[in-house]
Amino acid sequence: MSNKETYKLQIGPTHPAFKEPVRFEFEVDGEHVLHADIDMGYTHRGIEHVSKERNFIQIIYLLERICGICSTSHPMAYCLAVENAAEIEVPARAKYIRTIVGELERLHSHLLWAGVAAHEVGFDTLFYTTWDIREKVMDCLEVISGNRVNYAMLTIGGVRRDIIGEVAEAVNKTVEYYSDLYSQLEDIMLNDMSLRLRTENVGILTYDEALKLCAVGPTARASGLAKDVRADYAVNAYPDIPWLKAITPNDVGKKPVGDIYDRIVVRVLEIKQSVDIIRFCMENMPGGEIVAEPKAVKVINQLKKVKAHGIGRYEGPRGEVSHYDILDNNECPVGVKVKAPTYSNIISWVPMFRGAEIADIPIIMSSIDPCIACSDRASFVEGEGKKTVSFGELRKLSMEKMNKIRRGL
Amino acid sequence: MLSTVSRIMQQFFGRRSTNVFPVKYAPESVIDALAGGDIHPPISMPEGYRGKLSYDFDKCIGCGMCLKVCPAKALEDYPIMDTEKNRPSKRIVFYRGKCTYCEECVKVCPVGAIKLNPDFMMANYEKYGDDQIEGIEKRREFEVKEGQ
Amino acid sequence: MNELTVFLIMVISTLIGGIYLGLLGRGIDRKIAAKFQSRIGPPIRQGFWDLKKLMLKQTIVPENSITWVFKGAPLVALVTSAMLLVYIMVPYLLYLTGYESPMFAHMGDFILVIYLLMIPAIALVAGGFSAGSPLSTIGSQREMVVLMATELPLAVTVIAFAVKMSVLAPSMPSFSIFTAASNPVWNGMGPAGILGVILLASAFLFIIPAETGKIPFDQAEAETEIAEGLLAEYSGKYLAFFQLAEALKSLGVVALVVVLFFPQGVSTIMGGQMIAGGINITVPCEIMFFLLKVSVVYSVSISFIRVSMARLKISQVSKFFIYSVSAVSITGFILIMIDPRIMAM
Amino acid sequence: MLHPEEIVNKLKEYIGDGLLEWEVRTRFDGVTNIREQKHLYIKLNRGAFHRSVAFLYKISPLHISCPMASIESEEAIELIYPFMIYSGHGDQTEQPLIVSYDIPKSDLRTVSVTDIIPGIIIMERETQEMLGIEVENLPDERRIFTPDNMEEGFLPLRDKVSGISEE
Repeated sequence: MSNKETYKLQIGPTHPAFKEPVRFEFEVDGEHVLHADIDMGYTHRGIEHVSKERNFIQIIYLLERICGICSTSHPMAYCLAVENAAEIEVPARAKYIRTIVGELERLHSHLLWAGVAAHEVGFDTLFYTTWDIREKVMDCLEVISGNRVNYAMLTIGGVRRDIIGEVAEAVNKTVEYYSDLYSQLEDIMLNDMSLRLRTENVGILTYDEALKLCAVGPTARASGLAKDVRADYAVNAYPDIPWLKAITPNDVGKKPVGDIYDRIVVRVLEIKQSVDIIRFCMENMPGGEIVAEPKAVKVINQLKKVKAHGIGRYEGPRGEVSHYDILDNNECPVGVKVKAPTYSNIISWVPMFRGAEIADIPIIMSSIDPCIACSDRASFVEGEGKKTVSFGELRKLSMEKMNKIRRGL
Repeated sequence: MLSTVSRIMQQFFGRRSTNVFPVKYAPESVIDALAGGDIHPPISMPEGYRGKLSYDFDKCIGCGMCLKVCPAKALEDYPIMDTEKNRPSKRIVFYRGKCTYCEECVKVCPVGAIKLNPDFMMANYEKYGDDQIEGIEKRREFEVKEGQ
Repeated sequence: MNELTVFLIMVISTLIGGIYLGLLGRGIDRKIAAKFQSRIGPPIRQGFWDLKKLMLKQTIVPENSITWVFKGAPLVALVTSAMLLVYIMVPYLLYLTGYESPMFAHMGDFILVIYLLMIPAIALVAGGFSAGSPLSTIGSQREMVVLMATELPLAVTVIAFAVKMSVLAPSMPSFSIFTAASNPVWNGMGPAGILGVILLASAFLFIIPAETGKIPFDQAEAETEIAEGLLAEYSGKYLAFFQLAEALKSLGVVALVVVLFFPQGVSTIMGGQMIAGGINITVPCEIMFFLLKVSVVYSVSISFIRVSMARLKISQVSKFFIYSVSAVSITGFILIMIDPRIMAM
Repeated sequence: MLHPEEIVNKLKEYIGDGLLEWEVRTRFDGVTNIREQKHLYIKLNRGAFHRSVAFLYKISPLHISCPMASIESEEAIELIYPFMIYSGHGDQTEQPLIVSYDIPKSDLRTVSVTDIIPGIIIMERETQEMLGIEVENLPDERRIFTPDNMEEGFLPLRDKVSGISEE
């Protein structure tokens, strides 16, 4: 054929490979992808706007629900931002507990990602295995916080629960479990033939592209860009850890290519790093208070008197979570700006899809560990038909409905 | 490759990780069928598990602190007349369907009238059904008394 | 007994038993895979329930499909799969029961088996193309590629068998399954030849999942890539037909491997008739032993391979079959050919 | 590695009056090994923004950390770009560099910096659709988070325009 006929392949918003709604439009020639286009915004919930109507304590739990997996990262960044603006000093012990919870979350997120990625390439056994292994850290988090997914551990100026006694023992046991299991896990994830066949030299993001497109997290590190908020920017207990550094494929003596295999390498090594950090924190945890001001209402009143800007950054499991909060002598912030790691990485998808095959689409898509819900968070909802219903109207409607039901009681 | 196979074999001969849904919560028809067989007890919840919310109507002093901190606005101010002192007394109604289990109201309550139980089975067909609203029965009793 | 009566009894019992065992096999396969994956898995009867449910469900035919192809393809697939099973099983059953008749000597031609293996796949492809959805079109293209890639090793194996049979039993038709069943391929062979047969068998270890569309060769359906691909538009009873066809075909392919590579029955191994309490129980024993062999091959080549690998890309599949598997089977073929005992004859 | 004051001085030399205000704030973190983290807040003239970003990018590649925050007042919208400088080196070198400038409401326009930092495109598209600020030279002007059939002039993050009542 002299003139090549291409056709458009729509994938999404709902597709078995996608855990969340996002729409891709691919220009496809046979099995080869020529061009990719991304359309988002299917899960808008208006969190940034809603935040402006809540007080500082309420926002923590609202932000926790931006994403189920990063349910410590978002409140962490938010608390850091507010503490930065109001210049609240966090007690030393709280810093360590924050670090431990954050690292447990990273452990759980990376294992979850490994399972999802394995499922995308049709390796269901690995999916079940990693999720089975992940149960242990979920149980540990349940013991610490009382819930498997939404930990509600953080508050402005510290943490809400201490890690002592039985809880500390549970954490130590989890650390032991993972250090025992690590070598087997590493062997499976890095040396399995069929997995390597699917991931090597697929979805390449070069160093320059990662730098220019502001990629974050394991995606950037797999391209050799040593960008890790934990190592770059002082938060929590991370400055205390002398050996902490951003992990790149160089650490296993491999030249970074920026393909999916490198992203697996980075994540697998980070599992080990997380375990080591938790062990370090458990051994070196100082005593003392866990929160600067335990009374929530007092905190709200204290923050009412602040007029400042605050930036909070934290390395979530998927990359840099960054919040920018504007406080203006009010019970509620005037502005809350949220950036989830996926938001920075969306644009990195475009070069990754270059030259890919259709079979590579799901694994490339999941290789940045996307969290669409994190990125979509603006402010209105699509109503029935073509009418657009604003958040306020929608709420009014639902309030009416609720009142109607209540009257019927 | 070898480690994958060894892990798979380990799983084949090892104990399976999944569990049958605890029979305690299954519909009655299923319980009857399984009564003679293998009944799995529910997995125990750790201490401090944040589950179903319960509210002690009599302990509540109506300070309204919980209203201030609840992120989901799952609590509603429901003032009722205190007949003994003849003045409106604030009592709270909780919509369990809206609750996010953050435990903030428990921490903030000065008299310990709110608790989170380890009960996690809360699925329901009705969003605002009677059993989804905590504190409504007392409120009803009160209304009936008032009516008389 | 009349030859025709025997033949009809065998065909009908094969069909009924095949449908039952095929669906049961699906259930067992899922249970074993679940065990490998450390979970409970669906009940073994799930295959029957699925089929029943699908038969009761509404059947939707897409608006822009070519209706008669779309509706006809599942039926063609089902009928040819059933034929394949009958075509493999009847000669073997005849061999097991020891019923000899000149009429059946030519039964079960390898070449026809290859064609019959192809037709359900082609029906799937036709159904996928006719559905008029881009995802099923991609699925159909992939199925074609897998189909073509597996042809060469399959053909090589069959020719190797024919050559071997012509040497082992010059008086019998070389391409017949009956011949292959009555003269196990391992007989009359030196070490080189045995190695050759082992190579052919290991090539078949990968041909079975490719023929039945299981991971790592389920590109045509690839749930996470193209959303069940060529089955994407099928629903209700047509999907049920495809499922049944697939169950029958899996059983047929596995039975083919058993017949070709492990045809030895109980009586051959024990060296005589099996008699218990004065009743000759050879035939039931033979059938039980055959089912045992089938389930072993089934669980190794379908269940185990499917849980221990990731799905390959379509380009890798074609390379894998055209280079690696073909090379293995051709080496096997050459080894059989240069085996001194064959050379001598 | 330049000190925040040095960055400001260099920038002042380059753009002169374009630099309106600047401030360095320090925060500390860590327990046994206390690190100081300097945050540099710069307020620019709208016209000087593009040139300044190009100049800063030459010092070290900028990383855009968070989408543009905004403060709305009676006659202007202040856009805040939280950049990070010296990122990707490891060893606690990263410095926040928060650049802001006012856009008068009578003339809601700004210039895209995608030619310098390609990764900022999604954030600029979001700013355009959410705040109604027209971004010039944007390579891709389609909506990203809001649907294409959304009514004109509905700006979700601008309360006073969208008419979303504060309860």
